[in-house]
Amino acid sequence: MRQYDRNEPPGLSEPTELSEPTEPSEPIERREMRRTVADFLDRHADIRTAMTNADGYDRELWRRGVDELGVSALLVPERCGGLGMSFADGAVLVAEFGRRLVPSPLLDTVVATAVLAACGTDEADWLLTEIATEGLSVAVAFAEPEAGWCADSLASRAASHSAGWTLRGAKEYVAHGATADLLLVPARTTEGELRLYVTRASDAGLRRTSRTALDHTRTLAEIEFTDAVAVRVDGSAGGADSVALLSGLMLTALAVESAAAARSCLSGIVTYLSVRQQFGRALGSFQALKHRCADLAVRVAGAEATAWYATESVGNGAQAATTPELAKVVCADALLRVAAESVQLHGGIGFTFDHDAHLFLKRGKANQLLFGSGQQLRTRVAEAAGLGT
Amino acid sequence: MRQYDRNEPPGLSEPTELSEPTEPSEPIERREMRRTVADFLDRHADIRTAMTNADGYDRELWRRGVDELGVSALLVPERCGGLGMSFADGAVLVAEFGRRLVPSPLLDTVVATAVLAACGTDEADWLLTEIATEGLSVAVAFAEPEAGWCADSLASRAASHSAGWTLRGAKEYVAHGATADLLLVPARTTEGELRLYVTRASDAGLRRTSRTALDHTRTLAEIEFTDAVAVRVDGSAGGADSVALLSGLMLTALAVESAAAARSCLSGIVTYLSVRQQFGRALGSFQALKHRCADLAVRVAGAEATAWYATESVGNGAQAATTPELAKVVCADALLRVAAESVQLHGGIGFTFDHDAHLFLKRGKANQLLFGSGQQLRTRVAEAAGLGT
Amino acid sequence: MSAGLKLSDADERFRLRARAWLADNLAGEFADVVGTGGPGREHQAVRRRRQWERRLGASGWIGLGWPKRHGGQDASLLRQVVFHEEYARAGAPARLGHMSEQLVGPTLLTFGTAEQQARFLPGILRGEVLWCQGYSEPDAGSDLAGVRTSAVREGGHYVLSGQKIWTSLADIADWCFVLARTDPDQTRHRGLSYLLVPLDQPGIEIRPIRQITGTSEFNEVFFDGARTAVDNLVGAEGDGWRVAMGTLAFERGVATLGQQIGFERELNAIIATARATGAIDDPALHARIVDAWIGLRVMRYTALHTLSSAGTGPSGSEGSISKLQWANWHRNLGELAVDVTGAAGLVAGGASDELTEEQLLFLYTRADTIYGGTNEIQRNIVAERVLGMPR
Amino acid sequence: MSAGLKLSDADERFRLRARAWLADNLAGEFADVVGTGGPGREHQAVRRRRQWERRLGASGWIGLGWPKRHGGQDASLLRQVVFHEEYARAGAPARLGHMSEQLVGPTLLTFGTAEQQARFLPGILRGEVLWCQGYSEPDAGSDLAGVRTSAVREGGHYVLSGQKIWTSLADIADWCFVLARTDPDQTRHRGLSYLLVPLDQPGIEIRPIRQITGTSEFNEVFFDGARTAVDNLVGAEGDGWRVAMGTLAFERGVATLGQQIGFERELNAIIATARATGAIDDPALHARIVDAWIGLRVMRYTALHTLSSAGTGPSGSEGSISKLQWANWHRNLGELAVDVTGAAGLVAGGASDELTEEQLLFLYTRADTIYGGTNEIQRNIVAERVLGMPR
Repeated sequence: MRQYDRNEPPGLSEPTELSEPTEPSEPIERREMRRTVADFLDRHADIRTAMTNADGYDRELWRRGVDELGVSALLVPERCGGLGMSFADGAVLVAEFGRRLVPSPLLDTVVATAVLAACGTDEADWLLTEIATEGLSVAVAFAEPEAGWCADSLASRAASHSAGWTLRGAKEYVAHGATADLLLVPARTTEGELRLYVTRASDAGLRRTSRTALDHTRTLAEIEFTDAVAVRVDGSAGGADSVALLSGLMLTALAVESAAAARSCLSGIVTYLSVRQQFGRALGSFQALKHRCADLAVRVAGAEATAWYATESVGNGAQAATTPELAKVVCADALLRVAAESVQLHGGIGFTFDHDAHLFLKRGKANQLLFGSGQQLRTRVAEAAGLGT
Repeated sequence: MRQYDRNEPPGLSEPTELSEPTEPSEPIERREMRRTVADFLDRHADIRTAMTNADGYDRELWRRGVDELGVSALLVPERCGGLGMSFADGAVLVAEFGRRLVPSPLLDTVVATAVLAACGTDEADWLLTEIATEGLSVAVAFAEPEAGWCADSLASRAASHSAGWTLRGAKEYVAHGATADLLLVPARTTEGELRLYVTRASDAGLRRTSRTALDHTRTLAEIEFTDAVAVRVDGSAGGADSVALLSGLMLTALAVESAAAARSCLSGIVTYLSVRQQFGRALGSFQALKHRCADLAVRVAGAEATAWYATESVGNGAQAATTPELAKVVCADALLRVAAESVQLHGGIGFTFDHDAHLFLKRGKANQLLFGSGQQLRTRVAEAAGLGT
Repeated sequence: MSAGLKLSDADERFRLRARAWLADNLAGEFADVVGTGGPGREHQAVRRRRQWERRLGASGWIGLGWPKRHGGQDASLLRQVVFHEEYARAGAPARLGHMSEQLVGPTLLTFGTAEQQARFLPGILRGEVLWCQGYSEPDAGSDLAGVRTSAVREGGHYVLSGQKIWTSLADIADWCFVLARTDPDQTRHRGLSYLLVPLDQPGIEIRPIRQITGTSEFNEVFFDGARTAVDNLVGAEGDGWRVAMGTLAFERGVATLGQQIGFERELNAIIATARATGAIDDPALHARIVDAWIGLRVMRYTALHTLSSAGTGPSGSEGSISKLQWANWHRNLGELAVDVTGAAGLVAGGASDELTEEQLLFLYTRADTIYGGTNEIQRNIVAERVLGMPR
Repeated sequence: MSAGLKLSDADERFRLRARAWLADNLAGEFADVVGTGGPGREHQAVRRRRQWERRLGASGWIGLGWPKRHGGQDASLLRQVVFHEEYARAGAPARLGHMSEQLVGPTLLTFGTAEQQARFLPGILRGEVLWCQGYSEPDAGSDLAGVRTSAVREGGHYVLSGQKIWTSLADIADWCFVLARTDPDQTRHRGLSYLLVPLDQPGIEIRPIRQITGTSEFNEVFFDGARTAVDNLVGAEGDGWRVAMGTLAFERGVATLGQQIGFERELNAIIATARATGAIDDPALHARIVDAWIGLRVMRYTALHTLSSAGTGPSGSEGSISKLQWANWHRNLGELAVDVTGAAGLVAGGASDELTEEQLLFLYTRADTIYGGTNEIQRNIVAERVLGMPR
């Protein structure tokens, strides 16, 4: 029983050893996976090279990830030739990639395969098989110029033809949208029903424009659909549920990524302060800086727990419907706060492009804005909680 | 020229001597007055006794103040037998009383005499003469149960009779209202015009009920007027201006008082931390506490400057009309923040009734609420600044 | 708030049993104690709450997690949490036996001799004997190693001189566990001993400390020749620091999730007030209400996360993080409470002319960031022991 | 914002003269420099801004507050403020001669020999010679006393080796004032000297530092056998610390009120954007806008309050309070700026695909709390020197 543990007197013990951040609660297999992914990224991921090349990510790393980790097959059901793992397993990859800010279509692909697996249609299964075996990347094309990420206001149109479907409309802020192999697209039928579609990025009926993003580690694209050939992937039961699942998983994945990035950013601060000497002693021994780091630690612990809870409760109808919204807000805010302190506490060097501090800052600000602003999501949370005015 | 001054290197000089807080910019006569008042209060003011007696203040101190400092005559024009000083002079007394949280009808009396002096009517002059010569105290009865401090919504009625005026209505949160000699009351004529009236507290047509206040150092009363005999004091030119002046001066006085209290509360923290030893050294040498005090110092400096500016610009039409609102918000918020830190940094002792920390905390919260909440006043400021939504 | 705890069928039955027992017992004879006690109101219904402790003890609800061989129930961590949640949800009165059950009991289980265990544990389990904690001293503050109260051995007794402060419940407790200096030649955390001292004796004077709420939950305890038998030394002489620190570690535990149910009740009351006063339409106050609501969820997730890793994760460190988290949240809630009442917050409420619940919460929560280790101490611990920053 | 400065008729005439001169000169030949330079955009129009410096100098607007015998105008503090306000209001370009006029000039006036004053001041006053500051070093950070760059005397010269960093304008400046260690046996602030070093020589390499904005305003300066004549030592050898600290004290001065006019322009642009995007209807963003507006007023009142006490009050201390005040305000403004743009803040704007003004402000203002003494250093100064707290 934990409460019977012995405890060192406050202020007298030696500092505990710093260990790699882990989820102490997670099953051993998942912890093994986390370690494997971490090792893989430590060996192969080069963020600076990836973020400056024309693709905005490292195709070779993606290919290697497909081969060695099965990144595209991870959440694909076994019936489709995948590994059949859960979203919580996928979240481990999202966290490890996020911790290092690895530019990659991984997050969208994990979410998209989870959503496709939940669709259960032949069309979805057929695509999942291709994603798993060919190692395809998927981008989620959700936001629209007028609607933002508000599902109810999405206006892209899907028209039914004898051969299938075609899409018309404009999407923006699509992460790695200019390079992904497939696009997962919510759009409306002519009857106004919201449905999920997949198009091939190579289709002649769409035009992709890469935009310079504030966050260098996640390129964003605008996509115009002009009668792009598409497949409808959700079943007859109700596309709105699939779109809600897609939104919920994207928010949760962004929360997981943000919490992991916040943790590694905090570790970076602590390491720097422990090494850096000023006025004849380690900066980290100055109490004012310690206390600020302690406050950040409280914030990061809360963010990690919230991301964990959101992941664990995915698809659990008993949970508050807006847990993903809450988690994204809490975790993105925590990341921005930690990253801002990181720039500050690194001093001048934290203000240089060559230091990674600004990458966390930009990721933090971007994650605050992606999939709904803090105020928009807070409003949704408040309304669902009956806190409306 | 200041910018040519020599300066010690940061982090190497000896601490400068702590001096009494002063307004370095003020004229020598005013600084002399500040010192006189400070000496007077240091000798005679006993906050604990005053706040626990039935009157909620020390009548003897008031009487002494009338005799030795002329507290009631200060702002009364010389033509009425007063000292003819300015509101900025009165603010010196408000600040020194506020610095020590002396329970006293001083603030309302200073404001009321300033307003009466501006009225310029025979009735006002006649009252001012009595206030100056008899040493009367005045309470400002402004807020009403429905209207709060919103002048436009005030509903108390003044009816004209052959012999003068009578008042009907209810006022609340009247500082020292149960003990003041006179009451300054905004009320509406039957035509709906807002005017300023004075009633004698001894009038049979009013009932005063003292309420236990959160802030022990400023008792509050409810007052019911049922045909109380009153004198109209503002001229024919426009009572609304007088009421606006009354509101502006009350807000400014509360700002001055709050800033002064914040400064003395901060001094109290610094003194305590410099003396109190823990872990073998003065608490004040711990950097985390120093940095928090430094942040408070920035806040207090801003509050003092804002209170100073509001005082200097009283009645100056060129200034933003909502300077008093802005000043009250900034200064009351600063006081509450400093006082909250004072409780925290004093540790357990700061949580006891016998220590003064909580008196500042309660004064801070009360000053936030008096004459309009932060949100209400911010809205007024924003609208006046054209920042409306 | 019930979501999140994954209960087995057996655990769920335990929950229902606890719920039923509390409903039965709080509805009948003890209906009058519902909602009594707690922060700012510890002086309420003390005699009745002592009786309630006996009722709890008689039905085996005290020492749930203690080993069976010592009279406990060997209940799992999860079940202890469940009981705390149900206890809070039922509006049962604030426990007078908290320090007996959560602090001195576990200390005796860990450090006590068999004789001490046999002598003291049964009274705690029956809810009959109440304990209080004699650690803090006026000049030491958060620096426990600065203890000056002395205990001098004279024959079969220690004779105590000195002063303790912030001793809650000292005015009604039977015994006090005291950290005292038995070796005057040693300084700081060396030379201290952990002594069990009966309070009902000459040589002990207890004076209530009036707090900023106007009420008194804490006391000063003056020792002037007070005596306790040498048998009442826990651990070795001079080893009191280690024993006391063990006690402190017990303080923060499974009560967290139950505590949050009380927090939720407070927040709901504030929301109801905000609706009544119209404060909920004030954008700034509405934003603070939503933030408080979100913060409460984050605390809950943090507690569940910690719980899910119990037994495998590092211990103790979460305690400081959790303390900072809830203490700051609760303190902010106190400000929110009085702010939603608007100008009415200026004066005491109702006919009784006593401070309102909101004003009490505003004032009382100021203590949350001070007692049980100040925010400043907790931040030191988090920085040095969780983050491993240099001293 | 014009309220608050109480001007005599003569001062008011001075204001009108400045305003008219700026209007005339910025409308004609120099119309293209309006609004150039400044935080995040120091690389803009550098050649034209050098010419503008000469124009300023030729008309006597540089060294306004300097003594007449040194070529200045002996202008009062108030008039200097007025000029800064008018300069900002006119949208005149960010000064390249800031460090020349505000840092090295005053240092030479205070510590320089008559020969040094005669040699260097006229070039500064004419706006012809630009200076940069060589204080910070990679391993020293805010700890200036940790300077390692060495200056060894060889005959009539000092020979410098080492590296400076965060040297703004080094890429275009003519001279650098350098804090270097002339006595290798002394540590910390002893054994340092203040040297004037010409930048156009072998042995000096200047490398721009790319910042988080993607632009480069700061540089690294590498000294490898760079030389300067012994005549270019300011103050005594080994007395560099005192001279340098004097320079730092000059840095924060009358520019504050002028700076605030730039701040107001930024805030107004943000408010306009918020109206355009509808962000102003978002209660949280609206509250932040109002807070920013109020904060700007408080800064103005603080500056006026300081100004009103100039000559009688303590000097220097307000500098740190004012620095903390504006740096935090401006940093918060940067976050507000990008937040009011909404999701558009995710990508660069317009056809040029460059970062937007709002994004630049968000990123650049991160430096405000770091350069010119970090917030942490300023807090130390305020705590120890203003509040007198123990070390």
